[in-house]
Order: sequence, then structure tokens, then C-alpha cells
Amino acid sequence: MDSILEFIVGRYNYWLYILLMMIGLYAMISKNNLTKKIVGMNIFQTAIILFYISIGFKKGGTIPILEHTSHAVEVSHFVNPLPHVLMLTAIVVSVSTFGVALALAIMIYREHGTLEEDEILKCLEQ
Amino acid sequence: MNEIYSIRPLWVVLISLCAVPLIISTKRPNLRETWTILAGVLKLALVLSMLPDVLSGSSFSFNILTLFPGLPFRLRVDPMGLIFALVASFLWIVTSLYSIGYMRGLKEHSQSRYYAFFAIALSSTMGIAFAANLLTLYIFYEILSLSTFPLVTHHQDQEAKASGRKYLVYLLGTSIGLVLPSMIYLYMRFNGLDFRFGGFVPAGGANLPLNIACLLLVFGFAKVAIMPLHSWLPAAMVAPTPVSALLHAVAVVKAGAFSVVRTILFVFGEGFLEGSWARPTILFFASATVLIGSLVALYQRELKRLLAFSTIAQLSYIVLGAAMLTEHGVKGGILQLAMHAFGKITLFLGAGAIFVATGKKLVDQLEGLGRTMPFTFGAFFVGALSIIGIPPMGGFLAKWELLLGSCQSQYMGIMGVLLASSLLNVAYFIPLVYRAFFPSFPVEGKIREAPLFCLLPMLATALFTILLFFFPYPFAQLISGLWSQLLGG
Amino acid sequence: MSGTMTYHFSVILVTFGLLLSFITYAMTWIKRSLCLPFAVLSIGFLSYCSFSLFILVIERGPFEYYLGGWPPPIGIAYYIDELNAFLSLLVYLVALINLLCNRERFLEKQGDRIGGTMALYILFITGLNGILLTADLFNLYVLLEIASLTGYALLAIGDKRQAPFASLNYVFLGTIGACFYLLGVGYLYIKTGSLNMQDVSRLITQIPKSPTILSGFIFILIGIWIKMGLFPFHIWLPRAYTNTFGPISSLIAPLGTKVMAYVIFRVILFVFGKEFSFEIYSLGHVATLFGVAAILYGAITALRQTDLRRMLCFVVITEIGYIVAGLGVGNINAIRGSLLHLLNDVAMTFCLFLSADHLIVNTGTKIEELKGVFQKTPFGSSIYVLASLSVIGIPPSPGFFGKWYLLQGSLEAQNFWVFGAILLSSLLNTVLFFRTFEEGYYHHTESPSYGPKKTSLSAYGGILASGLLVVLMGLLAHPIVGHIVDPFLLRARLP
Amino acid sequence: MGWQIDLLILLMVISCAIAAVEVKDLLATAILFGAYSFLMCLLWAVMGAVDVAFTEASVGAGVSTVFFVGAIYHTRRRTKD
Repeated sequence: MDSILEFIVGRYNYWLYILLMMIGLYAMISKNNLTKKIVGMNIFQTAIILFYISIGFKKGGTIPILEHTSHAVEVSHFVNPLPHVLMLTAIVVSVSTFGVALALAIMIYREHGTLEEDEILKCLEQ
Repeated sequence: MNEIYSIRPLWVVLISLCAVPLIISTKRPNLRETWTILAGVLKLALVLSMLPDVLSGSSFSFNILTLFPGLPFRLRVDPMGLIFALVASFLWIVTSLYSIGYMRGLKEHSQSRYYAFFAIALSSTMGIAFAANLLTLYIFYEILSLSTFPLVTHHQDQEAKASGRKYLVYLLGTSIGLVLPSMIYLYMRFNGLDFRFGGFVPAGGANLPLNIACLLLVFGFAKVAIMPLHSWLPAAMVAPTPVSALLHAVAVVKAGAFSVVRTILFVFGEGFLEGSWARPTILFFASATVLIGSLVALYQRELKRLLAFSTIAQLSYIVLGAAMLTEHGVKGGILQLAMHAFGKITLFLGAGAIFVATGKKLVDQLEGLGRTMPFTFGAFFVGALSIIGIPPMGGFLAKWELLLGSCQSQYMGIMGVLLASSLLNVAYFIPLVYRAFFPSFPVEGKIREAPLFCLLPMLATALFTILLFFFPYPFAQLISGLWSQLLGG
Repeated sequence: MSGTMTYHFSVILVTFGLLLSFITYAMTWIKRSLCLPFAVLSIGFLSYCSFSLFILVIERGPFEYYLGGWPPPIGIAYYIDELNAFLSLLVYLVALINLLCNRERFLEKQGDRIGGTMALYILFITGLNGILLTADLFNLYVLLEIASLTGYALLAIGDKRQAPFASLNYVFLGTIGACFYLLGVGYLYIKTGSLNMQDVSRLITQIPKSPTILSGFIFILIGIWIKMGLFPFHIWLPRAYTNTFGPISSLIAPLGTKVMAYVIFRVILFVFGKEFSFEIYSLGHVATLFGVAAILYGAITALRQTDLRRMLCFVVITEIGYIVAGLGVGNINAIRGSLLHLLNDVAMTFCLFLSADHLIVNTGTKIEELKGVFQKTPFGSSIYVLASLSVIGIPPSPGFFGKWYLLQGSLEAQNFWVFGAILLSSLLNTVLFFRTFEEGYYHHTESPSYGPKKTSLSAYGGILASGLLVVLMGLLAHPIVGHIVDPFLLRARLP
Repeated sequence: MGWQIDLLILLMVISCAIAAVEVKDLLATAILFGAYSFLMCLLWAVMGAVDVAFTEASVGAGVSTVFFVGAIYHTRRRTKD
């Protein structure tokens, strides 16, 4: 029992990122409004960024910035900075995706006058 | 036996293909048809130029490309291929000349397209004749199916659409669905598909997958129209008559028969087939096709359909001959390939000439026409006699060999099949010709023959049918050359 | 050009691609009419670079290029071998021919926004090219997103009612796919601490049974499968490719999915390795299942379509099925077939979409509107027939060779599901294409005034070039296998 | 105090996410989404990813929200779900 609890509690970050992903997916699949879907998509992306940051995180680790060190650097004291760097790119990517998606949504609105998926589909079938 | 490495076979294949751009780009009909004839004559000359060497026992070969490891795209001229090439290239000229009369007589549309695809079809026929391995043969076989499609559906009407669909479903369906898997299996197993006298499949006929592969190949080459894969052939009768002549006498069906003979003799060979159950199956289906085809022909009212069913029956002779695997059987089968071509083309050209001159298609309408069109019906009579197998027509030689072959083989029943079929041939041809000359009612009118362009080619093929009986020189020589190679290999 | 310079082409292709696309856009500020010629020149230059890179690889064998001279695992590496160099060349050729062929139509449709369109066009192929050449898993993600984002924007051009909505749907699925891929890379990073493909693959062999690695494997696979439109992740594909502007569909349909298919091979054979994928975790069964399902679904659904381009989209789904099924069979001949089919399919699909687009311009998008089109535009129709026959697999077209290897491989593995599915789909494709041929062929009119719409010489040239590409790929099938596919398989230690 | 704050922020992130998705007013969605992004920044700052947090604060929370509000301005604010 303890071990299960530990398994759950010890990795709560991972559980929560999965939860966030699920929220994002849920919004993308079941929401009718395209803007909501786009928000869901963005939540989905940030969840993955969270996951990456969690990879780099170490208990008791600190910010990976070195100040004038005279002694040897102990790696385990620092958070792994590589995922951070990667995520900078990923954030930019997610914002661009967000932008493209919103632009498309505006195009759709101009054509159909609505952003509700069911109404658009009805419109397209005619 | 020595091998001559030469590009000549490739030229034979390519020469009519080279004519295609000329045919399409030329606007004036006379010039366009000159190109066709010129290509035909050149092709025949090239084929003939290889005859002396092949007769003396050498063979020409040419590698074009490598397709798969150990499997080149290769041409090779051996006696059997040369027989087919000779027949096809000679009859192409005849059909082309005839086409000029026919197409102009009926003022057909899209004549450039017609001649262009005719040329492509001939190229692929030559490719089939000279293919050195199964894959090369398959490639040309597919091109032939596709290039004859616009010819079959030349009229572009509803009837042509239905027939064209049937034509393709049968031919492409069987080649993709049956031939291809079998070929891949053989390649996987033997790492090559080169034709070899006596087959590359080792002896021992009990192997189940190999038996299946053999049947897939024989039935997959559906151009040979063994029942139950025959019904594309009568349907393809909607085509203009020269096309039917090409389909049923020269290129398409003979390509199928040729492929089957190649399969039986050069892929599987005597060693394998001797003890296999594939051989009795083939013999059974071929015999059934001979009998049923002839019987159905009796009940046809349309002349071209009658000829189609007659063709179905006659083609299976070739298969029977090859599958008998006796000396005379094989010789007879290959001889039939040539002789039937001359006989049947005469008949088709006759049917076409009747249609051009009188517009009549049905058997009943022919009554008394022999009086007004003596030359046409004379030629028709010669063709019919050759198909029946009565001397002095070329067809007799083939039948004679086949009968001899069946005596040699363990399957004596085949002899009965051949004789019964001959009687049926008599039954559907002779009354037809008889009533044309001796109608049951008096016929008035003067002689009104078909156009000269139609008449001359027909008379020529009729003449050849007779001549071949007396001088079967190149064919007989080639066939005995082939047989000695078979024994040697 | 000296050899050392040519090495740098590997990075120049990507960086200059990015740069040139921005310059192309900047041209709008000077003179808008300069954009398109400049784009042509840029792609021409990039094609030249790609070609010399290809020649170099053929001559000297594969090599790694370190960005800025930093070796991995610190720096980003580009890895160029025969296969991806060839594929990259194909990408540029397709892009170049497509642009030249559809010059007028781009100007007509996007006249006032030509700068942006051309910039996206170049950016898209640059992204694809980066995906092909990179040896870094994260770099691949970034380039994948570059290609995808520009792809979304390009696909939104076209039918105003349909295209943006279809494109947005693609955005959703595409993003999920890319995120799954990223997630998978993260899992690999947890265990290996590296993003370099070679490095990761070396480390994976030491810890093959870790569930983390397995999760990474599964996420990456699903991510890429979504991006390549494998059934049942294909739902975005038909809608997005059908409703877009014709010249865009003939660019993206052949390239997008095929490049992703290449990534599958790269990841499975090079990063995870054959033992991991096939022997420890039986990927073979899964891939066979998905592949066969895709083949049959694509072939059967295509028969039900009434819209020509939508029908072709399902053909694309079938082709993806071939590639995955061949991978699933897993022996050398099947994978050889898959890879060859992938290469050929770029040419075939391109030719098919380009010529079909020409027919659509002359008639309409519905198959029944094709009536008499063979007589109307015999040249475009004959190229369309050529491409279709290649897809069916009539020898000696390229499609035949891929299918041959696939069939042979599946027969050797006694995988009769794949064998049967390929044969059946070939037959169904025959029916499918001959249905369109019949529409085009059997409507003969005698009136001589019945001609094609005004089509420029360059359009004809482009269609002809795409046809020639198909023919060449068919004739050169054996050298392609020998010099491009086989070395790749050899390095994957496949035989 | 590490993990308590961490967990607290995480729970707030999740409630923001759920709220953003469920609210019927799109402008409220935009605001909640912005809040979500900012909380996410906070989380990352706690985890030592300062650079990522900065970027997300400016690009993710800032620019995205501006985009979003702009998009809503061009389309409609109310939604059925």
C-alpha cells in the first residue's frame, strides 16, 4: 500500500501532466466551439512542456547558473538546463500553432459566420 | 548452340513503337498509313534477317536492363519465338493493308489513334515472342492488354464500354491476380525466371505449391481463353474487324497461347509435369474448352461470334499439344499457332469484307452472297477448310501432328476430342459456305465485291494457307530445330 | 566546387532555405512581381545544392555534419546518407516542377499575396528537407513543426468554404501527432540523456527492456503515424488535401506523408534498431495489422468517392498502408519494397495529383464531370493514365517494382495477409482508375472546337517532367535499389 | 516548503484549465487561459526553469492572450458550450 502511495505521490508531477493532457484532449474532442478546441490544443502542448521541465527537475536542485566557482561543480546540485532550452523552442512553436489556428478560425468565421462545429458542418453539407 | 549478342531483337520490338509519333503527328492519311506499312515491312525484314542464323542453331539475345537481382529485362530469339514473330509481323502488314480499306470504307473516327495503338500492340507482341524470361514476357503481356483496349473499344459507345470493361477485368484481373503471385513465388524459389528448354523447375511433380503455381500461370494467361476464363473474347467482338483479326488470329490470343506454351515447356518442363497433377487438370480443361467451344459455335447467329467461339476451341489445341509433352504433340501445337493464325485471319478478313460490302453480320443473311462475292467467299472457304483440317490446307499439318502426338501420349482420349471437334468444325462451317454458294432461293444481282484493299489481303492470306501445306519450310524447320534443342537441353 | 564546400550544403539547405523564404517575402516590398521568379531561382539553387550533396554521398558514402563544428551529444548533427539525400533531391525536384508548372495559377489565385505564399512554399520544403537530413530527435521536432505550420497555412488556400475548416482539423490532429512525438522523445531523453539519434540508439541497446523506452517508442510511433496519415489516424487527410488549391495539393500530397514515412524508417531502424523493434517488442504484428487495414480501407473507400481528388487521397492512404505493411513484414525484401515504394510514391503521387489537377481545371472536380476529357486534353490525360497505371502496378512502371519486392518479402515471411491485401488492392485500384478512364474516354464528339482551356507551355512542360520522373524511376528501379536503398538497409544491419 | 507550493500551484493550474475549457463566455476563457499560463510560469520558476518561465510569461501568457482576445474581437464572444 505504501509503495503504491509512494508511486502516486512521488510522481505527482507526471500524474498532473497526464491530467492536463487529458483536459486538453477532452476539450479538443468534445467541445463544439472551435476556439475552445484551440485552447484545448494549447493546454495539451503546455502539458508536454511541463513534462519536459519535470524531467530536468531534481529535488533540492537549484537554478543552473554558475557564479564564479573556485571549487568543482557538483552536477547534482543543479537542475538539468537542457530540457529548458528545448522548451524555449517548443513554447515558440506552440504559440505559432496557436496563432495559425486562430487565424484559420477567423477565416472560417468570415465564411460561415459561426465557430460552432455542428453549424459549420451543416453549412458545408448544403 | 551459340548465342549471338545483338541489338537486332530490340529493334524488332522498337520499330513499330518508333512509328507511333510519326503516325500521331502526321495529318495526311496517306502518309500516315505509309508509315504503318513501312514499319511493318521493316519489322518483317528484320525478323527474316535473323531466320538463317536461328535455323542454323544459334540464338540472338540482348540485355536491356536489370530489373531485379538475377532477373534482367532481356530479349532472346529462339526458334519458337521466331515462329510467332514471323507470323505476327507478316500478318501485321496484311492487317494494316486491310485496315486501310476497312477504316476508310466505313469512315471510322480517330484513325490516327487506331494505327498508333495497333503499332504499340505489335511492338508488345514482338516483345512477348522474344522475351527471354517470364518477367519480360509478363511486362509485354500487360502492355499488350492495355494497348489493345482502345482498339477493342474503338467505337466508344455503350456496347464498347461494356465489352471493354469485360476485356480488362478478365485480362488484367487474371494477370495481376494469378500470374503475378505465381511468378513471384517461382522467382523466390529459384532465384531467376529465365526460360530454359525443358524448364527450370526441377523434376518431381508432387510438390503442391509448384502445381498451384503452374495452374495459376496457365489460367492466368487468360488471353488463351481456356474455359472458364474465355468470355472476354466473344465480348471483344464489338471491335472493328481488323482489330478482331488482330486479336483472334495474330496478336492477343496467340500471345496467350504462346505464353502458355512457354510456361509448359520452358518453365516447368517435362520433368516436372510428368508426375504432376497440374498436367491432367490442364488437359482436362483444354479438352473441355475444345468441345464446348465448338458446340457453342454451332449455335451462334452472328458471324463474328461464331468465329470467336471457334477461336476459343482452336486455341486450346495449342495448349493440348504442348501439354501432351510428346514430340509430335509439341510440334503440332506450335504449328497450330502459325497455321490457325493464317486460317483464322482469312476468315475474319472475310467477315469484315462482307460487312464492308453489304453491312451484313448475321449467319442467316449470308445466304446466296457467295454468288455476288465469289472471291471473298472463296477465300472464306479456304480458311474454313484450314480450320477444319482438310488437306491441302496448312491447318491439316497441325492437326496431323497433334493426332500423332496424342497417339504417342498416354492420353488417348485426346484423339477422340480432336476428332470430335473436327466434326463439329465441319458442322458449323460447311453449311455456312454451302448456303452462300447454293442458296435455297434464287438470288439476283451482279458481282459486287468488297473494296480492293479488303480483298487483296484476304486472298493473300488464303493463298498462304494453301502454300503452307506444300511449303511449310521455315516453320517446320524451326520446330524441328526447337525439338532437337529440347532433347539436347 | 570543392568537396569541402559541398559538405556544408547539408546545413546550407536548411539555413538558406529559411533565409531565402524571408527574402522572397521581403521582395513584396520592392516589387511584387519579383517574388515568384525569385522563389523559382531559390528552389533552383537549393535543388542544385541538394543534387551536389547527393553526388557527394554517392561518391564518398554517408557522413555526419556537425552544426557549428560541435560534435554530438552537445551539438546538433546532420546525417546524410544515400537515401535521405535522394529523397531530399526528390523533394526539391517536385517543388520546382510544381512551381514552374503552376506559375500562372499561383499568380491568378494568390496574385496580391504571392510573396507570402511563396515564402511559405519555400519554408515548407525546407522544413521537410530538414526532417530528412537531421540526426537530432528534437531538431526533427522543430523542423517537423516548421513544415506542419506552413503546411496548415498553405492548405488553407483554396476553396474558401471548405479549406480553412479542413486545415484547422488538420491543425488539431497534426498538433496531437507532433506532441506525441515530442513526448516520446522526452521519454527517451529520460533514460538516455541524449537527443542525438546515433547516441540514443547506442544507449538503447544497453537498456532495451525499460518501460520508459517502450513508452517513448509507442508515443513516437503514434505521433508519426498521425502525421503520415496511417489508417485509422488518417481522418484529417482526405478533407485537407481535397479542398485545397490544386497546386498546393500536388505539392503536399506527395511530399508530406512520404517524408513522415521516411522518419518511421529512420526511427525504427536506426534509433531503436531492428532487435528492439521486431524481436523484443513485436512491432511486426502491429505494423502489419495497421498496414493491411490501411490498404484495404483505402482501396475500398476510394471506390465510393465521387470527387476525383478525394479519390486520389484514399489512394495515398493505400500507399501509406503498403509502406507500413512492408515494414511490418520485417524481412529484407519487404523493407526494401517499402523503401522503394516510398521513393517511387513521391514521383507517382506527384504526377498523379499534378495531371489530375490539370484534368480538374479543364472539367470539374467530380469524376462524372470528366466526360470526354481524353479528347479534350489528350496530353494531360495520357500522363494521368501513365501515373494511374504506375499506381496500379503495371510493369515496367515504378509502382510495379515496389509491389514486387513487397509481395516477395511477404511471401518469404509467409505473411499472406499482406500478400493478399496488396494483390487485392491492386485489383481494386484497377477498377478505380479504369472507372475514371471510362468517364474520360467514352464521350466522343465530332466537333473540332472542343479543346482544352488555355494552358501555357510551362504547364505542359511541368506535367511532362512529372511523367518523365515516373518513367525514370521505373527504368532505374534496380540501380535505385542497389545504390540507395540497399546501403541504407545494410547500415541498419538488416540482412 | 517545496512540494506543498508546487502541489498548490499545480492544482490551481488544473482548475484554471478546466474552467477555461468549460466557461461559456469566450472572453472569460481568454482571461482564464492567461491565468493558466501565468500559473504555469510560476510552476516552472519553482522548478528552477527560470528562462522557460520568462519566455512563457512573455510569449505564452502575453502574446497568446493578445492573439486570443484579438481573435474573439473578430469573431463572436458567446458560445454554446
